[in-house]
Amino acid sequence: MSLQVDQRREAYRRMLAIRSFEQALPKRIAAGEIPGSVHSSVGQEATLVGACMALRDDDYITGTHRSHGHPIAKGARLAPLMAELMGRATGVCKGRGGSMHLADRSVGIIGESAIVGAGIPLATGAGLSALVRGTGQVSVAFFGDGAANQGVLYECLNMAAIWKLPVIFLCENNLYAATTPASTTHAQPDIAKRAAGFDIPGVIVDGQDLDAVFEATCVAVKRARRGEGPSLIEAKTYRFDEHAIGIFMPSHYRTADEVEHYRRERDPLALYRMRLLEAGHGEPELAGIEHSVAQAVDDALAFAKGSPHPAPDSIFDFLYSNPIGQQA
Amino acid sequence: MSLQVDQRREAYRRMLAIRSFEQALPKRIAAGEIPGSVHSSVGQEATLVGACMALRDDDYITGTHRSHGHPIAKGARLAPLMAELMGRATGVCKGRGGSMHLADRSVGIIGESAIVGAGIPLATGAGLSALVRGTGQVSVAFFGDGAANQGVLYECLNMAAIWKLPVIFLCENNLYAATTPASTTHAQPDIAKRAAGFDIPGVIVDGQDLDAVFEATCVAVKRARRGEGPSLIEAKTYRFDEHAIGIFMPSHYRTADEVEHYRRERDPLALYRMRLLEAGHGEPELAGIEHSVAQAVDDALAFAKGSPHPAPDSIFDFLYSNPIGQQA
Amino acid sequence: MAELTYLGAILEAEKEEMARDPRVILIGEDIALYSASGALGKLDPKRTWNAPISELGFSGMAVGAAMTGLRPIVDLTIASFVYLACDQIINQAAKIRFMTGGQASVPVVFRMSMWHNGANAAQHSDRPYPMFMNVPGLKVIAPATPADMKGMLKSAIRDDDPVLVFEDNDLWGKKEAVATDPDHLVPIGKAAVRRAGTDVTIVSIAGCLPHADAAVGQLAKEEVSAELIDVRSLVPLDRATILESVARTGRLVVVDYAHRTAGAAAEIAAIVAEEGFATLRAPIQRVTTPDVQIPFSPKLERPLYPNKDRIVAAARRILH
Amino acid sequence: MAELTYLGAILEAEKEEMARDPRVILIGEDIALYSASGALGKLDPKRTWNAPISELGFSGMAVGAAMTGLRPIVDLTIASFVYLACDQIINQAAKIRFMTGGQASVPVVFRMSMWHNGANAAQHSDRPYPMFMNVPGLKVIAPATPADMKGMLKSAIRDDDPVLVFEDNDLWGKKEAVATDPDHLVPIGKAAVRRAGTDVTIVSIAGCLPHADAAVGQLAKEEVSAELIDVRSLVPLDRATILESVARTGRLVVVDYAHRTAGAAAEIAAIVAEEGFATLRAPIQRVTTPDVQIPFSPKLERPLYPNKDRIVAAARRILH
Ligand SMILES: Cc1ncc(C[n+]2csc(CCOP(=O)(O)OP(=O)(O)O)c2C)c(N)n1
Ligand SMILES: Cc1ncc(C[n+]2csc(CCOP(=O)(O)OP(=O)(O)O)c2C)c(N)n1
Ligand SMILES: [Mg+2]
Ligand SMILES: [Mg+2]
Repeated sequence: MSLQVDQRREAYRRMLAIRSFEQALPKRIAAGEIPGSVHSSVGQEATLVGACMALRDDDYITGTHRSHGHPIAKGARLAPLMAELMGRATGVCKGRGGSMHLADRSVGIIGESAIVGAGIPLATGAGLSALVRGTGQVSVAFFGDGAANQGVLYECLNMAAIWKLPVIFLCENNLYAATTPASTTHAQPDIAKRAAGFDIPGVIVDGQDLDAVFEATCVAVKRARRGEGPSLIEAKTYRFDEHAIGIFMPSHYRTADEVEHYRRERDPLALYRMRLLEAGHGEPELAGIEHSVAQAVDDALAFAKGSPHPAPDSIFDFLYSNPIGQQA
Repeated sequence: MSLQVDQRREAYRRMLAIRSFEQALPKRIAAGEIPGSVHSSVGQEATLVGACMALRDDDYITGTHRSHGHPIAKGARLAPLMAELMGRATGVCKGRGGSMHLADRSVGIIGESAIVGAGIPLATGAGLSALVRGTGQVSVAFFGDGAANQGVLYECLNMAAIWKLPVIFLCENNLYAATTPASTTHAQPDIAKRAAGFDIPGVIVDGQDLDAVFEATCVAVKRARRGEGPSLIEAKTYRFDEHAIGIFMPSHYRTADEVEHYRRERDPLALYRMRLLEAGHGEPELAGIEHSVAQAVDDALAFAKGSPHPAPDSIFDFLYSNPIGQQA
Repeated sequence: MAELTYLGAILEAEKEEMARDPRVILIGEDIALYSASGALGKLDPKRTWNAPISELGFSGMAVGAAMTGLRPIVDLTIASFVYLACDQIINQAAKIRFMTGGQASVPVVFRMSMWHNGANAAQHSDRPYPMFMNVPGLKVIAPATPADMKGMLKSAIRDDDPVLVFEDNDLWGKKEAVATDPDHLVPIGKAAVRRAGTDVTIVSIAGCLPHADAAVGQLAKEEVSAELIDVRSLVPLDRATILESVARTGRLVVVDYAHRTAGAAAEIAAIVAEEGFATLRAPIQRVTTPDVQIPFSPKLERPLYPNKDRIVAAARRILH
Repeated sequence: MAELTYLGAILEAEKEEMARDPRVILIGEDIALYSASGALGKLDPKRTWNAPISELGFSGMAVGAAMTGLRPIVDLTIASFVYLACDQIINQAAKIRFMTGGQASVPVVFRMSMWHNGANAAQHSDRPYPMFMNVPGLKVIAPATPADMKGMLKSAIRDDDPVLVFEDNDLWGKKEAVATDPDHLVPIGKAAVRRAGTDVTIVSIAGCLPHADAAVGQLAKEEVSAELIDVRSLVPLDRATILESVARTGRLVVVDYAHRTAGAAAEIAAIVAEEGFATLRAPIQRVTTPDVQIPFSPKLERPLYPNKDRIVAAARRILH
């Protein structure tokens, strides 16, 4: 499987949208427009978009605290995401969720969980649900290398395997969990190797290579839709920014050289741009995409800033399906 | 490694003690002397004793709800165990623990947990403790095939591996978890294969063969004491009795033929007795052991029945290291 | 109407709701057992999932399935195992609707039974509903009769929010006539006044009902008219019924099998001390299980729980 | 004495106890960070265990280590992650001493911080101490000043029972003079009377202290003499100090950041409604966070918590 011409454009657009969206944030945080801190997916765009390009619009995904990249990769509109980051009533989660929880249900996201690992069973359950309802949908659980040490992953690998659920376990192995190198917390470096114990295919792909991630995901999706069960894909990737932005974060745990190397040699956007040029997409075409993405981010910022804050007396909204008479 | 002459006698004595202890219980339950229900280890004696014969007296173990076999295999006195089953003040847990919790600290047992899988981290932590204190002790976590599906096992395999903890993960795979066949809840039949993902040796042994279990455990213990880290041993064994005795338990989930086959062909006691005879232990010697074990069980029953119940006003004893002023 | 036990009511509720709504599925350990026994009738294998021992995993899966069109019932069997699933219940099920600004519903039911006087010791004898009462977003019920169990469990299955159902295994054998109309529901959030009275209000939680009822009978012999309220639902809690009763009687005894500190009885006492103080004529009495783990020895265990005598004694203390 | 922040007090307590007792070890995620920063001085690598993200596993390991000669401090970082470890804390740490008839001690400390007003949303903003108060066998503390934090954390580390330490990140920057004597302890189980008063008793829990203190100041301007009690320890709870105070003032306001239902404030209200009723002259007031999940939007979040104005208003309601 490889991407068609217009899919390639869309993939580039989504990767760029993630990058541009993320890069617009630090200034807004500094300006006090975005409260709290954010976790950026810069450096990991090819993994997110490569996987999502292999999905149908109605397929499900769950993400993580690093929650901006997944919805954009799945095709979400930027404005409600940005409004959410600014805590506005027009935000995708009505200002209740914020940076760690940009779950956009309209594109199939059923959770961006800030509890590390906790999105995995949600995605597995969505797979079970698709199977029971016979819809042919698949479900992808995105999770980090750190999350791979949560026991719940193994419980879910096992259940997905015995019940042949249409689930793809997609590990964004960016080599670090906050300040902790995976090399110090993983008995062996390849998370994909942990799949064999549950009789699940476990494959490793270059997470900086959009096509590689796309192809591996296509194989897994096909398998899942055929009723043959789950797969685990480990994408080796890298986070270019600090673990979080907007809160003090030490950086001693990795070398400046290492970061520099990835930024220079392994930038998924630069790599894909080169590939597109080689494939005959001309500079003007790419510049067009770049321009329209920049515009979309600007529009999103303007929409967000122009949106109202949620009303304090709406606080109990969405807690229950019907108000149960809570007291303020 | 193989057992010395007097170790062989001791191994036979302990296996027989488990068997005889367990077999004395149904009558006592029917007579109302033992409250609640019990989980018998009959059929699994070689796994328990084979593993424990490879341990030092001061090595640690944790067990399960099927909690009578572990302390006896580790060398515990029978009387306080039986008194505990009868809820007496002289019981090993002062009548507080009962059948699912026969943890005898005097032989190194730091927990018989009735929460399936929960003993695993306790044993892993005891291994960490031994490492920190530099005592050369090892720690064995006994757990069932059912428990092998609890995520905490994988968290502990990983931590034991990265920190090279002196821990042995010993799975008593008796093919069923209560009424559920492992074949329906395990993605592939060998739990030992799940170890590779954590770079830990995973070996399968015949759990009905005391020598096989002993030898595999010796290898793991040596590795652990040398500072080379954990091992996972899967002993394929079988439970001869129902999941629990003293409470209604359906038996539809396995065939009478299968049970009969194991009882007749794969009885660890019969197999070991034969092996002892072949090795030159004479009938009189074995009969002597058999007689003394029968006597020990009778003594334990008499001790238990003759012991007082705990006083109701002692209820707050042992809750905290010092009373904190609870109210009745 | 048909005679049903409390346990039979659970099965009947599940069977009816599964027949009514193809989105209802069942997941839990060893449940092949009761579906195999025919208790639920003939079922599509895709509707009952006999799970590995992976409470956190399958509880979370039920939440994910609930968000995507199913209405799962999770059978956690014994309440003491719920701690393994706490993260998915508290951080996910309870929070997702709110945190996503209403983008998702989580119509999931978690059932669990609480064991008493069976010599099961500390790891199989908990009554952990108080901790979930402190978690906004969850509903928590503890029906005490077969009719309520059937009607409220059915309401729970039809509810669009996560509902925790606490069952008292003391009551399993209890029998009564129960409505057979498959659309007969008992609403979540309404207490039941089991006996009307004027001198003292006795609020009973979950399986305490038979003891509280016996206590009311005993008090009647002593010419004391006790009003007996069975709360049935802990969240939402029917504050109005409790406050209205105390406004008439001026006296309150709360009876609960759970541990004392920060329990359901504490909440009810606090509500009345706050909103019903003007009408309160005597100290509130909590009759609960003391703050100690449940021992194996029946001689130690049995005296711990609320019973008729302790309830009567508490009422007497504030009547005279 | 030395000036220390609340956060500094935590590090100082750990550093002193680790120096004093070789059995004390530290385990948690990203802790290499603060040991690397030198905050704990030079440490044996066998004393700090930088853990994988495996909360259930390493919490249970700490319990196992505690039973076998160590005194682990588990840093769970943010309190909202404790649900993953609930099974080991509730079913093991709390029960093992009792269930084994005293054969084992479990000297383990679980530390966790509670976040407020940082726009962290529902999955990073819980204050789950109420649920653990309902579990016999645990001790639960929530110190509100640097001096108490240092002295009580040290007591917790030396305690032979499992202690849960709840830290309020609101207070991290708060500074005061703290005893430097490494053997200066603050006992667990004693409340502190922060201000003596005669008209109303204000009981403050955890990080509410600065707000309660400000409220007392405001009330003083209105000629109301409020007594301010900082409970510090939730289990054991210093009932005597609270009851004695209410016996003098006849009025009680309980202030707590945790959710309202079945919370710590409910327990304190219930105790007073039960044992202090005779001296109570007005309805008890709970000033708590309402039963709603914590939203991301600061505009929604900030008004939820108890503050000076809400405390003063509650006091006024029962004074006039
Ligand atoms: C259960 C839980 N434990 C700890 C944390 C704190 N925490 C937030 S992100 C993070 C690191 C996660 O690492 P990884 O899974 O590799 O994802 P990445 O941040 O690298 O994308 C940690 C420890 C948390 N949010 N949830
Ligand atoms: C966490 C938890 N879940 C469920 C149970 C109920 N239960 C008790 S024993 C058991 C089966 C355990 O199977 P396995 O681990 O294979 O041990 P075995 O009984 O075969 O020795 C189950 C499900 C429990 N005690 N704890
Ligand atoms: Mg990572
Ligand atoms: Mg088994």
